[in-house]
Amino acid sequence: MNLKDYVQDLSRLWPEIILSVTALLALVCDLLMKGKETRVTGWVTAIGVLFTLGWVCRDFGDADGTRMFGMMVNDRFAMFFKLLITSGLLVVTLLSLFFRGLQKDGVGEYYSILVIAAVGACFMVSTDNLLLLFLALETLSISSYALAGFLKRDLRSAEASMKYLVFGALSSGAMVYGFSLLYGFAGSLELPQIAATVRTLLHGSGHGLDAAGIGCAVAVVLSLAGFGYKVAAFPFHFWSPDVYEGAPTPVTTFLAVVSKVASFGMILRFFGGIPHGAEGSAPLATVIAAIAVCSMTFGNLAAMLQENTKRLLAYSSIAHSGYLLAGVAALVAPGAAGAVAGGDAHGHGVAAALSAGLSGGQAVTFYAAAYLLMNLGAFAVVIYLSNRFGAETVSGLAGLGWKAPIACGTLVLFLLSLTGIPPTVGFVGKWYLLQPIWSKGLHWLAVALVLNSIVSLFYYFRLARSLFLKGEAEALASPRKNAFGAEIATIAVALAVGTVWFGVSLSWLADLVLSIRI
Amino acid sequence: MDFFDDGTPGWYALAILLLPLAGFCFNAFTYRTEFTRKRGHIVPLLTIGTALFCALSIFKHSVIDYDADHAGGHGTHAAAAHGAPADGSADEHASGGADGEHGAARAAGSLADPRWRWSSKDHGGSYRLIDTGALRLDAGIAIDHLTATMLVVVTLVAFLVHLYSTSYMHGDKRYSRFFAFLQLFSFSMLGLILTDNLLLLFCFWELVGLCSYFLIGFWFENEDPPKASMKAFMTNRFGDAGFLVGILLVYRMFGTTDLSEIYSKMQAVAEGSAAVPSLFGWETGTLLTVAGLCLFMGPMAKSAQVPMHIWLPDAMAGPTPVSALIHAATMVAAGVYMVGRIYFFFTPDCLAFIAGIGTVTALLAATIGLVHNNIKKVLAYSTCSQLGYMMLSLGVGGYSAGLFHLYTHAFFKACLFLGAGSVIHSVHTEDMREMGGLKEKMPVTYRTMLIATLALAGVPFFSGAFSKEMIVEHALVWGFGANVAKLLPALIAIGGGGLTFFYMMRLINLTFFGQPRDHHKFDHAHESPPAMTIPLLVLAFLSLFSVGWPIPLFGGKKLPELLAPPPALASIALGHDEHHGHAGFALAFAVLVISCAVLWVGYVLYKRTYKERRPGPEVWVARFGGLYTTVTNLYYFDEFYRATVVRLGNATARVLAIVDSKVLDAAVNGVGAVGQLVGKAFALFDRLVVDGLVNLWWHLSHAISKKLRRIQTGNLQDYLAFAVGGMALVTLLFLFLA
Amino acid sequence: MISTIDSTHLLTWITLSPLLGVLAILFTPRDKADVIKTLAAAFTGIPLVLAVWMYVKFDQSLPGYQLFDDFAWVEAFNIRYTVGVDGLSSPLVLLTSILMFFAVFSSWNTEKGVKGYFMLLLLLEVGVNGVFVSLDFFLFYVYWELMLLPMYFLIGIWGGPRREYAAIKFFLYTLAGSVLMLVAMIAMYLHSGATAAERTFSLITLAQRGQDGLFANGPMLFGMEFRHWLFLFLFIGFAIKIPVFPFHTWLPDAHVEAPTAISVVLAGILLKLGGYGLMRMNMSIFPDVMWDGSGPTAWATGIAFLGMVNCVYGAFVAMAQTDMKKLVAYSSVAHMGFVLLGLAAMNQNGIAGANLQLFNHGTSSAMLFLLVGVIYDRAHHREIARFGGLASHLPMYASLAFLGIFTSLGLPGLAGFWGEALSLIGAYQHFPKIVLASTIGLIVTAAFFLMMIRKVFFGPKKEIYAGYPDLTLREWACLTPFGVLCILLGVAPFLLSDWMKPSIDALASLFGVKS
Amino acid sequence: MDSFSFWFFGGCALVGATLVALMPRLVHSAFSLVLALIGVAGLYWGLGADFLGGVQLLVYVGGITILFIYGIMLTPRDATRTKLTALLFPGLIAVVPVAVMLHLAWQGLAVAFHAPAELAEPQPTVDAIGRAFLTRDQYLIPFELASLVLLAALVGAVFLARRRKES
Amino acid sequence: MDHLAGYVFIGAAMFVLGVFTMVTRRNAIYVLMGAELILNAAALNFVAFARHLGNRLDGQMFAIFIVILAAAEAAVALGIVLQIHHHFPSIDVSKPDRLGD
Repeated sequence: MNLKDYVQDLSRLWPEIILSVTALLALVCDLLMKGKETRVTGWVTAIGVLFTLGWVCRDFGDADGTRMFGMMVNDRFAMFFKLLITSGLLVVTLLSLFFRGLQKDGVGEYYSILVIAAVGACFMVSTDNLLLLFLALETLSISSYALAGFLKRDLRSAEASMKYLVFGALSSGAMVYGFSLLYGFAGSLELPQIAATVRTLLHGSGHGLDAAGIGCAVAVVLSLAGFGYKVAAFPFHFWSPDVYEGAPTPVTTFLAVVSKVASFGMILRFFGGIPHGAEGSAPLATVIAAIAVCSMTFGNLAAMLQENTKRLLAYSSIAHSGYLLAGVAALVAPGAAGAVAGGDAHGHGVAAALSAGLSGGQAVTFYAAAYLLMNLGAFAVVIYLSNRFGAETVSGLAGLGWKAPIACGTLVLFLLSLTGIPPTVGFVGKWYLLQPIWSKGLHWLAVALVLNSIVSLFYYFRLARSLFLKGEAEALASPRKNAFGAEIATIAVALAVGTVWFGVSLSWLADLVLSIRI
Repeated sequence: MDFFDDGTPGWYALAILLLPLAGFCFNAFTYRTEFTRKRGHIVPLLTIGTALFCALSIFKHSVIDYDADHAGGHGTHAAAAHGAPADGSADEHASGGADGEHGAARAAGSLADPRWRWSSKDHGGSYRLIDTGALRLDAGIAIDHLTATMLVVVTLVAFLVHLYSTSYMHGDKRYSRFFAFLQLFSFSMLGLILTDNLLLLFCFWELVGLCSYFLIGFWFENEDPPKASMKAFMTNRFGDAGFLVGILLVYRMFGTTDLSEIYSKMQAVAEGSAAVPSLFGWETGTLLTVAGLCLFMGPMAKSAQVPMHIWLPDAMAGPTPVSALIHAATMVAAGVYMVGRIYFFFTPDCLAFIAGIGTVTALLAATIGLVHNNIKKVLAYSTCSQLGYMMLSLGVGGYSAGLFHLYTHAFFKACLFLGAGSVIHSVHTEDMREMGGLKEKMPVTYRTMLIATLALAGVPFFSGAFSKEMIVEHALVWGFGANVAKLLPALIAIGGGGLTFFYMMRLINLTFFGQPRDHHKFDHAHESPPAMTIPLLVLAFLSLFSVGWPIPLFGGKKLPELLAPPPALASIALGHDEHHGHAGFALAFAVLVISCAVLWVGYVLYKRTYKERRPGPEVWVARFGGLYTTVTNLYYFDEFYRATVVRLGNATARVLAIVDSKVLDAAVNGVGAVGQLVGKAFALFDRLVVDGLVNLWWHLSHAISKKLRRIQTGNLQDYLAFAVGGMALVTLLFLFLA
Repeated sequence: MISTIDSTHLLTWITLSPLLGVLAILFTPRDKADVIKTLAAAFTGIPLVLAVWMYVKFDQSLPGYQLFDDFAWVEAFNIRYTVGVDGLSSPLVLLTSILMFFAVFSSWNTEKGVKGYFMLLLLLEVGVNGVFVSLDFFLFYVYWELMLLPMYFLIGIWGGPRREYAAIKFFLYTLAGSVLMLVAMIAMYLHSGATAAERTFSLITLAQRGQDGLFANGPMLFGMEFRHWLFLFLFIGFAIKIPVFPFHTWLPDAHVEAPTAISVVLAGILLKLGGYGLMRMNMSIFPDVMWDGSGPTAWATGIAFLGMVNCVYGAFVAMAQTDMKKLVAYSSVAHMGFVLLGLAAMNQNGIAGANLQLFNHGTSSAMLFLLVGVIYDRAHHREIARFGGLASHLPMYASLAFLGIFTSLGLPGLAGFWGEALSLIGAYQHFPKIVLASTIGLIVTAAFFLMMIRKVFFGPKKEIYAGYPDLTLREWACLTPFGVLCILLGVAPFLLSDWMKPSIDALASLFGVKS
Repeated sequence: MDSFSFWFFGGCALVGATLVALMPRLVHSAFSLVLALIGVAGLYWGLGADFLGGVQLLVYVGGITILFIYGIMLTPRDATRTKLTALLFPGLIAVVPVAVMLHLAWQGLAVAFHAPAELAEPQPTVDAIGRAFLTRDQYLIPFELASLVLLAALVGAVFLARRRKES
Repeated sequence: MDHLAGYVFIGAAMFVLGVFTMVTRRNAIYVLMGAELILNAAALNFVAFARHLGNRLDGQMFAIFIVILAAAEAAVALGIVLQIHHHFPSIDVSKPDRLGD
């Protein structure tokens, strides 16, 4: 037993450690405050998270792909996702601070569970072992069940948490059963080995799948049930609208953004080993693409008539899972990354000398970042509007754009970004996604994706329409006092600046993402 | 550049063109000033007067002086004109006199245009409008005898009409605007004459149409003028569309729209050294004919040839000076002018068509003229009829005859219109049934109109007689030896003379002779002021001794002889160049006799009907009731359009019922109604189908959305079941792929 | 490839200076409406002045692009900020700058949400000018999409009664087109080189490689050639903007509901983007899709046919309209048909005609919409049937209206004629039958415009319109420049065509035309 | 492991699980669950997972089941009765596809599972597991993370179950 | 391979029965018990595979963590069920349907 190794590994684990300590501090702090000054706990948490964030940034460059503790990888990918998770967590923490519903009791519990969930998320994206992956995922899930039910006075919150729990129990049960099968197939819990097995068995070249392939496919499907549940992909999304609507809005934000982004990190970890050179799994890609298309179509269509803003964003996030899964499909599809469509068959020696273009994994990574920014922003404004005006339905927003032009203006920007229109980060994300999708020859998927973004425009801009196009007369009564309007608006503006900044000045972001190997 | 050198027509031509434009601009931009409002005529009179002077100078320079110097130089030189040396004097220019219709060119054995021609481009005088690389559009001025003569006619009539209008339009609230439009019209018309490019000709062609539009609709507060103006513009637009297609064809064949280039290209085709690129797999002959017919669509509308003549009578809703200038003397004659300008281009088939159209127009319009009671409309139909004569003449090969008739007609018809204007100005009605007996009260008007009438009817020694007889001669030469049908134009041309005499005498009779039928109006009648009578006198004088015929005033030549036809390149190209016999003296004499006889018949008929009233007109009407109705209803042309297009069942019955109330509006309404109908149908299509599909997609996605939401039941165990089912489906997909 | 960088960064200034205006207005208090308006005028004036300067600086004798500005944007994907203009784009930049400047003046009476209005207007100008100057597809696309949002709000907030519908319809249609363009862009990028380093978004390089047949050897996708898919996607993107039947139904709604200045911008500039895009992308990059070496392909014929349909269909539908603005809107559909016809002709005449039509329609339709706005301000309705005799009440107004209308219906001597005539002449070379059918459109166009004149301006006076003041000074100031342009470009079309000629020759040379 | 214990414990597990699913009364089901869990624990032993078997008994039978019984006490008696027939149809719809899936999986495993030729006798695992939990490159991190999960679960459960302070 | 098929069959049967329970039984406690069955099925699989892969420890460890997580989940679940019981005076999982379209 080498102490030096311990110390070295531990030193790479500082973000998680700090977060865990923050979780405990939050509990302690709440106890010390005796339930009085509840916001102190929030600030303590926020400072802890900020500290973590700083640490992640500090260590970002040091990530060299070494393994630590036998089942974790310290690579840029993990670091990038930790960055996303912690920054998302920071915003969620701040939003929780300013959220009207979470001002009374259980604040210490709330923050500590929230942070523990984030710890789970951090582990989730940095492990390459099935066991730790499952454990981290359950950490996130179980914490989230509790978080969803945190508004004890609100029966919708209770309902949300129950639905989340039961659905989660089934899905993660199925997933872990699938894991057990994969263990059987691969004889290992190491993700690279599992991926290699899946690649071999699901190769599907020419003569279809053999019995082993089909068995493996079932295992993958069962695992996909768990992943799909986590990212709310069709047909495992059913919990999400209800939970998003019922849970406290900051928790919804956490679920929709942090949890989902982390889950995609996990999915990339899981499937990232499947492509190998120009190899991959065509059937798996098709299945994931089908799930992706169903998700985006379903999400977008179902969102069209939603009245409740949170519900609308829930469906929107289902659709976005679809987009991201499309990138995953491109990741696992066979064909060299960045290859020209059908280039092998034709002149120009296209196939011969291929430098690595953008891979599906990088695209998803980037889109996750974009998604984080714009969705956090959207939820921030939703919280703002609900805090200040009590508006939670689309029609309830009527005319508010004129009362709160800055916040609502940023909301429009986020919606623009969600639709994928430049000059926002959402557009860049779409553009990143489409590259590998097209270059892997999934042309129909690319078209489906862009057509879906048209449909999405309709409901996104129902919000914008309600805010700005409806008359001022319909606006609600005067805004509430003490609604933390300025604070939340500041957050929203900051996120908006980020949304535009990364939408325009994409050079270093592009370099950053390209430096991530997945 | 020697364009502006002394001794060339360049300066003058430019002045002619730009002065009226300047006048227009002046009037338009100083619209609000007191001066323009009250004395809006001064600048226009000055400009048009100067233009007249310039036109006369050009005429003198290029026609009289030139031909005097080159009296003997028939057909000896030719294309040298285009390579004129820098001093630009006309001396170097060659002239082909006309000794017969195609004689000169053939005698020279060359296909080059033997006629004198001055082109500004040879002197660096061109204005590059646009150059796309494939199409270079240089606006230049080309003057030949045809142009020079036409310039004089147009500026002269325009000047007189300007002068006349100072009195006629006096007190109108848009007095200055009237002159502005007159100026704009003069500019456009002169540009049309001067330009050397087919596309630019088309531009000016449309511009004169625009001016006509505004001038017809000058009194737009009233009900009729707006409708009439629109009808005029739309009818012309139809013709112009054809014209434009013709230009497209020409451009496609020759790659240019410059008239002299087209000429030389045609020349190459005629010589067999070049071929016309084929289209739709047509042969050259067909192609040329089709192109010619398309081009002729323009003149057909502009010169009010059947069946596109319907707009001209309606156009009388405009002020009378306008009718005189635009709808009698100049613009409507532009069609004839244009046919003359590109005469070399027309194939024999095409010319036959032109002759046919001209013939029909000449006859139909004359018969309508017989029965109409509105003084201006009678004149309008008469104009139609005479334009028919001109077309007929051009069609049968009577190039110089047709154009000569254009000039003579311009003067006497302008005189008639101005006279009619004078009458209307005096009695404030256009209905001849309310006139009568004005002879004493308006002596100048009466006498000048009588002279013009005689000229129009072609009574010997009046100008019309000369031109008409030439037409008849050509028609006879054309018809002889061919089948009987080809003689029809000649017969109708002869017979038409009688009709003309009859209806014109009827007009004079109803207006000036007999007892006043409306005493109130009669009492107020008075002779017009000098500003109106002087133009009448001038024009009457010109009708009397129409431009000096038959005296060889112009460099030893008579006027028609100046208008030598170009070689019929199209015919030559197609090998159709049959040489028509010359109209010898015997023929000319025979024609004279026959014409006089016909006139006599016409006069006798008139006398029996109106003077001696045995039988009176009522009896004629009774005897030929059906015919009369047909004619009074203008041969149902308007109704035909309406009936065919709106498909209103039994046309005749229907028409008889509506006839009086809505005659004016019929055609436009008809064509318009179809347009509207189609428009509405398309709009409906737009809304229901195109938009509908979009909306359908919309509703569909909404419906799907609604259905999709159903699965979000809110029941947890449903969700669980769905998720399990989803897993099964995904597995199924895998199996399917396997 | 890019030889000389313009050291003054002129095009960048033209494009981005309104953005400074946006910022300036952003920090102006909401209640200082006059200051805001003045700022807007100033910051649309700057690009105008600069655009005039660009006109002076532009060497009209050279083909190809000039006044480059170029630096790396995203090196990983070879995305560059490259701007430059040639004879096709620079006139449109000038047009945009002119129209935007006057759009500010014509919306001087705006009272609702002044701040937002002018900010969006300025933002719109950035987008439009950006599209015209971009020489990098990515940049092009960014600017292309940048126009959507301002337009959506400008129609949606300041528009007429059905503004919400019109706004979202506009947005959806345009987005539908542009996402297909996005797919095409990515496909082209990926196909443009074997390695990441070779791939490019540069329109110059793409055009070069496209002309060398790069896209001809793509794979078959769903039974159609790769390049055909790309062509189709791009075409649909631009067709929606033009708009081409059957993608045109957003146009009447958007035009009718938009406030006057926005209709002006819509008709005057936004429609031009489609035609411009067709030249810049479809024709330059995929000449072999339209031209098979000896004659037009079925694609070109199809485009010409659509052009004909636009002409005829648009005109007929316009004829059935009872609302003045809608009539003018549909007339735009008809007019843009000539652009398609001209482009499908692929020869010097046709392309020149299309380009002239683009510019001239910009001025004439802008004028017509301004005119409709003028009367709407007074009468508060636009029903053709309810007007009458306006020529007596408002003689000045009527005169300018006649000028606009006759320009629009293509009267020779006015600007509108040259575009139509040259398009037809050009198209006649390849598609005589289609051109024949299009002439119906010419006639019907005249018919509906004259009908409008007759019903609105002619006829007896109506008392209700008696008290209406004639044009105000501001309206004069807005209308006169366009009137002058209509006449000037009618009698001197070479001002434009010479400017464009080298570029047009270069484009036409791709289709077997030797210059 | 001998066949008897496999069949015995396997039978316990199967019967227990079946009864859990089908018993109309909640209490009966809960005790059936205990039976099933004990069966599984027995199977673990048979598979050489002695420590795991103990954990199974302790945590499940001792802990979780108690929790459930506590939950059962919350519910009114009559609400716990369910007609079995009502469950069958929807149940079968859900179960049959899953069963087919698992069948397919098994068929695949039968091909792809690579067992060593000779299975060694299982060794006691307590010591190994203990070490593994605390070894850096083995299960240290999951072990630590598990503590966090439990903490979160504890805190969450307490918070949710706790009576509200003020009413 | 020594009963592996048997273990896997038992596991599969428990999984199916667990799913059956979760989908059909409306009482929350039943549903949770179904979840436990599923987890046990997976754990059993792991242990069986571990054994037949050659007495591997990793499968067993996985099973141990499954048990741990099952316990944690059950604790939170009970808390939530109490909440549900409080708000909807029953623990029927189909009762709470306020949320949904």
